[in-house]
Amino acid sequence: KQIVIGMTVPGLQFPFFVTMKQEAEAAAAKLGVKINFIDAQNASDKQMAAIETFISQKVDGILISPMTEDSLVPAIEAAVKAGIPVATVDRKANTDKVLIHVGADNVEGGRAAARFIIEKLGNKGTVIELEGTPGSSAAIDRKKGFDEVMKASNVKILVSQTADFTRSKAQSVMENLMQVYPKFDAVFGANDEMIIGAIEAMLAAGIKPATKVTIGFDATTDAFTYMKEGKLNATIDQFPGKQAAMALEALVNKIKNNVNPPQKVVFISPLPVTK
Amino acid sequence: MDDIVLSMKGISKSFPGVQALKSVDFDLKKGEVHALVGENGAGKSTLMKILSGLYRADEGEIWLKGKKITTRGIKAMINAGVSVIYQELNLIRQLSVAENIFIGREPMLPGGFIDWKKMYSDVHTLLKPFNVDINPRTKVYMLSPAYQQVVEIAKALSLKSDILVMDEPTAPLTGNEVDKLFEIIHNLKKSEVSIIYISHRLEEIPKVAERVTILRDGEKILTKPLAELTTAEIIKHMVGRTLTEQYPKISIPIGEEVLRIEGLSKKGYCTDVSFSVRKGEIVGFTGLVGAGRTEIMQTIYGRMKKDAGRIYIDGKEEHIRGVCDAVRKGIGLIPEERKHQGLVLGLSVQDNATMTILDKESVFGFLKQKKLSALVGKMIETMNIKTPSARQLVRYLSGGNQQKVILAKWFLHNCKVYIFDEPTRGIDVGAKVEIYKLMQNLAKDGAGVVMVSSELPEVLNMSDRIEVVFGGRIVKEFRRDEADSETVMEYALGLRENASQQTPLEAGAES
Amino acid sequence: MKVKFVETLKNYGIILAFFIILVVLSIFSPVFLTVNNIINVIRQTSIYGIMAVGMTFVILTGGIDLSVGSVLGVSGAICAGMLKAGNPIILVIIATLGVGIACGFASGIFITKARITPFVVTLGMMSIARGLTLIYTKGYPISGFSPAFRLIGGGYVLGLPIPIIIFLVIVIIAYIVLTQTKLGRYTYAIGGNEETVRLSGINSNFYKTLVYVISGATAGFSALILTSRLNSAEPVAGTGYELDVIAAVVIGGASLNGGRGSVWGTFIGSLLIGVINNGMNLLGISPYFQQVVKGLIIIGAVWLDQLRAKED
Amino acid sequence: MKVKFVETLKNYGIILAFFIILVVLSIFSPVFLTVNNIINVIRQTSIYGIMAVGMTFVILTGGIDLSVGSVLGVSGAICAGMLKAGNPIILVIIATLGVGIACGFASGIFITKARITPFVVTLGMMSIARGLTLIYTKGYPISGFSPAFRLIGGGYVLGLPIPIIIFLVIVIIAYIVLTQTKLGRYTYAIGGNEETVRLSGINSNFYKTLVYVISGATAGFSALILTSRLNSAEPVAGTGYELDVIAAVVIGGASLNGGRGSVWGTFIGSLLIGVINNGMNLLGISPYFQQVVKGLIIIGAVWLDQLRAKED
Ligand SMILES: Nc1ncnc2c1ncn2[C@@H]1O[C@H](COP(=O)(O)OP(=O)(O)OP(=O)(O)O)[C@@H](O)[C@H]1O
Ligand SMILES: Nc1ncnc2c1ncn2[C@@H]1O[C@H](COP(=O)(O)OP(=O)(O)OP(=O)(O)O)[C@@H](O)[C@H]1O
Ligand SMILES: [Mg+2]
Ligand SMILES: [Mg+2]
Repeated sequence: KQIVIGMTVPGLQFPFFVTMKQEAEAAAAKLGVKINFIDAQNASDKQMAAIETFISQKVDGILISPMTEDSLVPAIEAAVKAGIPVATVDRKANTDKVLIHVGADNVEGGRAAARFIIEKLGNKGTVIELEGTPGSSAAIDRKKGFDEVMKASNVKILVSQTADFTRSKAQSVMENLMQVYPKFDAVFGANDEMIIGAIEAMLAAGIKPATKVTIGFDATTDAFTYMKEGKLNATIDQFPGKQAAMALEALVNKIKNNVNPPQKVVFISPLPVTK
Repeated sequence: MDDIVLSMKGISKSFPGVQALKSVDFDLKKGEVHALVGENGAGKSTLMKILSGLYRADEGEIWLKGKKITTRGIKAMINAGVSVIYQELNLIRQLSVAENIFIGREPMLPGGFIDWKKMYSDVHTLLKPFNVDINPRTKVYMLSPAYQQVVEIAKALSLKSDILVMDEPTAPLTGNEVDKLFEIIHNLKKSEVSIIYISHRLEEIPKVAERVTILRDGEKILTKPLAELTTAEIIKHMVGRTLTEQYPKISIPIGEEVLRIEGLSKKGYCTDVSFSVRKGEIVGFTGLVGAGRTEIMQTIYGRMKKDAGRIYIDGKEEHIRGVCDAVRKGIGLIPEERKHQGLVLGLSVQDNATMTILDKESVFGFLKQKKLSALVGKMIETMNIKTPSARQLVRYLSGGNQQKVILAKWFLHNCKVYIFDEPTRGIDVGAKVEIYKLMQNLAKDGAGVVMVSSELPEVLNMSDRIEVVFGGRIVKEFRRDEADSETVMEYALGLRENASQQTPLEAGAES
Repeated sequence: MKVKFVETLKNYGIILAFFIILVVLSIFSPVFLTVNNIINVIRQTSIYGIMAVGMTFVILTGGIDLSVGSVLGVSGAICAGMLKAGNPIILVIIATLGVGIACGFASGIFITKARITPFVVTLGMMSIARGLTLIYTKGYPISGFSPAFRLIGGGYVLGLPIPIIIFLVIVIIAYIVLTQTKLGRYTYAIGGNEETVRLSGINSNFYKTLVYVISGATAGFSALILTSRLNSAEPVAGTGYELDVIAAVVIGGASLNGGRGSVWGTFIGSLLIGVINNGMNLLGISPYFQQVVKGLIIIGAVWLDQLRAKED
Repeated sequence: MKVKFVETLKNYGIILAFFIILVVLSIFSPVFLTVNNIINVIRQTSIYGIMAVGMTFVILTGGIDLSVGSVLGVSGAICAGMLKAGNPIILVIIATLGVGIACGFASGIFITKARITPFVVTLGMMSIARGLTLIYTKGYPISGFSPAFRLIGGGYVLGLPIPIIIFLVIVIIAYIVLTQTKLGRYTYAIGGNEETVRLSGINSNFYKTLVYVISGATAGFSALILTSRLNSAEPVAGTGYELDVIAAVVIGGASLNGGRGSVWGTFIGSLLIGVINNGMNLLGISPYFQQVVKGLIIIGAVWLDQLRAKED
C-alpha cells in the first residue's frame, strides 16, 4: 500500500518554505512515499483545517511546520489521537505528542546573525535592523535572539523597523531610514528578501554594500547570487530541505517499521554561511 | 394616409403579475400633437418605452414613416428620429446641465477633446425660449425638480427629432413654464414635428393637442379629435365612471391653532416667513417654480437649519433639532422629490408604506406583520394603487402609483400637521379625488394640513386659506372666498405690491 | 406568488452552483461526503460565516466593514489575556464580545457623526485594532487555556460541534431579525435610500451605528471560537479575513450598494468558499493551481447566479 | 462661480490635512523636508499612485478592482521572465503592459457581458492572477536584469527620477482624459446613472470595459517600475496593495458608489499615505504603534475633509 504523508507549512509566499516543500518532495520520491501538500496561507486556522483534512483523508503521517508553537497543538493532538504520527519541522509545537521535531531554532539563528555582525565589526559600531511581519513567529523569534546578543555587546542598534518580510517594502523602509541614519555600519534583515531590498536601496543611494556588514536569513538562491557579487556578507542557513528530509525519514520508519526515532528532538544549528 | 408618421399596431406587453398593454393600436400624424391619457398604471409610459426601444413588446409591430421597424433598441430608435422625455427624471445628477443635454453627442474638437465653449453656448440657445437663468455648468443635483425638468425638455429638443414623446412634461412645472412649453410646442408643430403628449392635467389637453387616445387598464378605449370630446367625457372614459365632482370640498369646523411660524428665515432661500395652520384647516401654498416653497417647508421640517424664526406647535414654542425631532413633535412632510426623498425603490409597496409606523406597530422590535398587511391592503384599496401585490417592489409601479405609496406612508401615520409638497403630481383625476378626501379626513380628525402645489385650480378649490410665495417671502394671504386665479397669479408673478425682489436663481438648493 | 417565485430564483442560481460543486467533489473525492468531513467544513466555515452574517447587515445598509479581521484579533487577544489572568469564563466571554462591540460602536459613531465614509473609517479601525493587538500581546501569542474554555471551540452538544451550533443559531437569529423586526426593515431601507428613511422621521444614524455594532459582536464570537479552537490567541489572527468575509456576502447575492442581500445567501456564500477550500485540499490540487481554480469557481458560481442581475 | 468654489472646497479639506501632516513631520524630523527625502517619498508613492490613477477610473464608474496587486504580480513576473530570456527591452515593456491590459480586459468582459458584479470578478481575477504568477515563477523570485532595464526604476531625467516622471505624466494624462474627453465624461456619467447613459444611446459596456483595461495598464506600469527598482520580480509582489490603492482613491474624495472623485484627489490621497509611511519610519515609531498612528491619521485626515460629505 502506498504510504501517504500530509504536509503543511505556514506559507508558500516565503521562498524558505518553497524550498522545504521541494526538497521534501524529492526526499519522498526517494523513499517511495506520496506527499499530500496543503499550504496554510499564513493563517493558523487554515493550517488547522489542513490537519483536519488530513485526518479525514486518513493519511499515514503528518509533516508540519506549525504557524506558531501553540496554535496548532490542538490539531496535532487530535491527529495523534486518530493514530497518525506527526513530525514537526523548523518550528516547534508545544506538545510531547509529536514523534520527532527537527528544527533550527529561529532564536538561535537570530543570535548567530548578531554574533556574526559583532565579530565583523570588532564589537563596536552601529546596526540597522529590519524586522519581519509584526506578530509572526519567525519575526518574533529572530528578533528576540538578535536583540538579546546585541544588547550584551558594544554594537548599537540604531533603529529597528518592520518591512513585512518583503523586498519592496524593505527597499522603501531602508531608503527612509538612511535619511535619518546616514551613518551605519551593518544591516540585519530578518530574511533574505529584506536584506536584498535594503541592499538595492543602498546601491540606488550610491552606498557600496561591500563597505557595510550585511546579513540575511534563510539562505535563498538570490542571497547566494548577491554574496557572489560581493554585495551581501552572509545569510543564516536553517537547512529547510535537510530538516524536512530527516523528519520524513523518521515518519516513514515509524509507519513502515513502527520504530521510534532515537531522539525526539533534533536541532540543526543555524549557521551564517558566506560565499 | 401618407401623413401618418408612426403607427403602433396590436402592442401587448406583460410584466410579472401585470398585463400592462393589451393589443393597443396607436398612430401619429405629421405635425400633430396627440394626447395620451389614462389612469395611473393604464400603460401610457409602457407604450412609450416600447416606442423608444427601452422595452420590447410581447406582440405587435411598429411602423415609422411607412417602414416596419425591425432593428429594435434605444440607439436604433434615436437614429430613426424618436426622442423621449421620460416621466422619471433621467438626468445624471453628478454631471452639469450642459453635459446632460449633450450626453452621447458632445461637440468635439480635433484630437478627441470636448468643445466646451460650443457646448455651453448651444445650451444658452436651447434654454433661451424658457427664459430661465440656468447656468450650463451647474451640476444637476443642485437644481430644483422644475428646473431639472426644463433641462430634460431642452435635452429632448436638442435632438431635433421628428417624433417627440413627452411623458408628463408639466408635472413639476407651474403656469409660467407651462405656457412657455406650449409656445415651444406650437413652434415645433409649425416645423412639422409630431408630438405625443401625456399629462394628468386634463385642462392642458385641449390647449395643445388635436387628438386624444384614452387608455384604461392597458386597453385602448378610443382615439378621437378633441373637438368631439368634452373634458367630462374624457374623464368618464378614463376612469370608467362619471366623476361627480373634481374638487369635493367639504366644510370642516376650524379648531385651534396647531402650527404657527414666526419670522422664519434661511439665507438664500426664504425671508421672514410667518403663517399659521389651525386644526381642520387646509392651507394652500402657491407660487412660481423657484419661489422657495419647498425650502420653507424643509426648513420647518428641520431638514435645513433655519437662521431665524420661531416655530410653535399647539401654541408652545418648539426647537426642532432635525427631521426625527420634527416627526416626534407631530410634523410630517411629504417631499416633492419622489425618487430621492420619498421612496426606497428597491423595497416593496408594503415596506415603503409602513415605514413611518413601524415604531407603533411592533412589540419589542418585532413587527405586527398581520396588522401591517391589513393597513397596507386598505390603503391600496382606497387609493386605488395599481400593484399586483403589496410585495411588489415600488420600482415596478407606474409614476402615479409610486406617488400614491408616498402619500399612503403619511396617511397611515398620525401627525398634528401634515405638509404635502406637490401631493398630486402625476396622479390621475380619479385618484386625486380620493386623495383630497383622505386629506380632508385628516383635517376632520383634527390635524392641520399644509398643501404646497403648483396646480392653481387645486389650491383654489381645496384650501381654506392660500399663501402666495414669491422670492422666498409670503407676499399675500387670501381667504378661500377672496381668491380668484387672476389675482393670485399676479401676486405669484411678483406684479403686485411688495413683490419687488428678484427670485434668487443661482443659489444652490441644499440636497 | 409570482413575486415570491422570482425572489426564490434570485438565490436559486447560487444554490445550483453550490450543488454542482458538491456533486463534482463527491465524485472525485470519496472522503468528501463523509460525515466527518462535512462537519469539518462547516466548523471551519463557522469562523468566517459568523462574521459574514454581521457583515451582511453592514453591506445591506450600503456600508462596508474592513476591520472585522483586526477586531477578531484584538478581541481574541484580550480574551486570552483575561483567561490567563484567571478571570471566570463568563466574564471573559462578555468582555470578548464587549471589545468587538466597542470597536463596532466606535466605527459606527465615526461613520454617522463625523460623516466619514465607512471604507475609510473601518480601514482606519483595521489598522488601529491590529496595532492595539500587537501592543497588548507585545507580539507574542497567548496560549494555554482551561478545558472549560476549550469547549467553546472543541465541544459537542447532541453530536454537533459547538461552533456549528453557534453559527447556525446566529444565522437563524439574523434571519428573524432581518425579516421580522424593525431593525431588519430599516437595514434594508437605509441601503435602498437613506435620505428617504431620514425624511420619514427615522433615526437612521442609530440603526447605521447598530449594524457596525452587530458586525463587531460577530467578530467577537468568531474570536471566542478561534481562540478556543487554537488554544491560543495570535497577534496576527484574522489578518486578511475581511476579503473572504465580504466575498461570502457578495457571492450570496448582496449588492455592495446596499438594499439587496439575505442571510441565506450569505450562509450559502460562506459554505461555498469553505467547500471550495476543503475540496481542493482533498483533491490534492497543487497550492498554486488552487488559486487559479478558486478564482474560476467563484466567478463561475456567481455567473450561474447572474439571473438576478437582470433585475435591475 | 459659486459652484466652482464649492468644487474646490471639496478637495480643500484633504489638502489642509495633508499640509498639517507635512508641518508636523517637518517639525519633528529635520530630514523630512530635504529634497532627497521628498524625492524618496514621491518615488515610493509612484508605484501605488499610478495604480490609484487607474483605480480612480474604475471607482468613478461605481466599480472596484481588487485584482491590481495580483495583476502587478503577474505582469512583473512575465516581465522578469522575458528579460531573463534575453528579449529586447522595448518588447518586454510592451508585453508587460499587455499582460496588465489583458487581465483588465478579461475582468471588464466578465463584468459587462456576463454581468457579474465587479467585486466578484476582480476578486476572482486577483486569485487567478496570483496563481498564475506562482505557477510561472514556481514560487521563487526572478532576479538580475540589464542596467538598461534598471533605468526605468533607477534612472533620472533632468534630475528627476524616472518613476516620478512616469507618475506625473500619467496623472496629467488622466486629468485631461477625465475632464476633456468623452471617455472621461462617460466615466462619471456611468457612475452617476448607468441607465441614463444607456438611454442616451451610448455603449456603456464599452466604456465600462475600458476602465478595467486602464486599471490593468496602470498595474503594468507599476510592475515595470517595481521590477526594475528591485532588480527582481517576486511571486508575491503586490499582495495586499489593492486596499492601499483603493484607500488612496477614497481618501482623495471619491465615492465608492461612483460618479464622484478626481485625479487630483487621488494624487493627494496617494501622497498622504506615502508621507505617513515615510514619516513614521523617519520618526522611528515602533512598528506596533505605527499601525495605530496610521489608522488615526487616515481617519483624521478624512474627517477634516468631511465638508464634502454634506453634498449628498
Ligand atoms: N418594469 C416593470 N415591471 C413590472 N411591472 C411594470 C413595470 N413597468 C410598468 N409596470 C406595470 O405596468 C402597468 C403600466 O405602467 P405604466 O408605467 O405604463 O403606467 P402609466 O400609464 O404610465 O401610469 P402613470 O400615469 O402612473 O405614469 C402598471 O401597473 C405598472 O405597475
Ligand atoms: N437654476 C437654479 N440653480 C440653482 N438653484 C436654483 C435654481 N432655481 C432655483 N433654485 C433654488 O431653488 C429654490 C427654490 O426651490 P424650488 O424651485 O424647489 O421652490 P418651489 O417654490 O418649491 O418650486 P417648485 O415648484 O419647483 O417646487 C430657490 O430659492 C433657489 O435657491
Ligand atoms: Mg407613466
Ligand atoms: Mg417645490
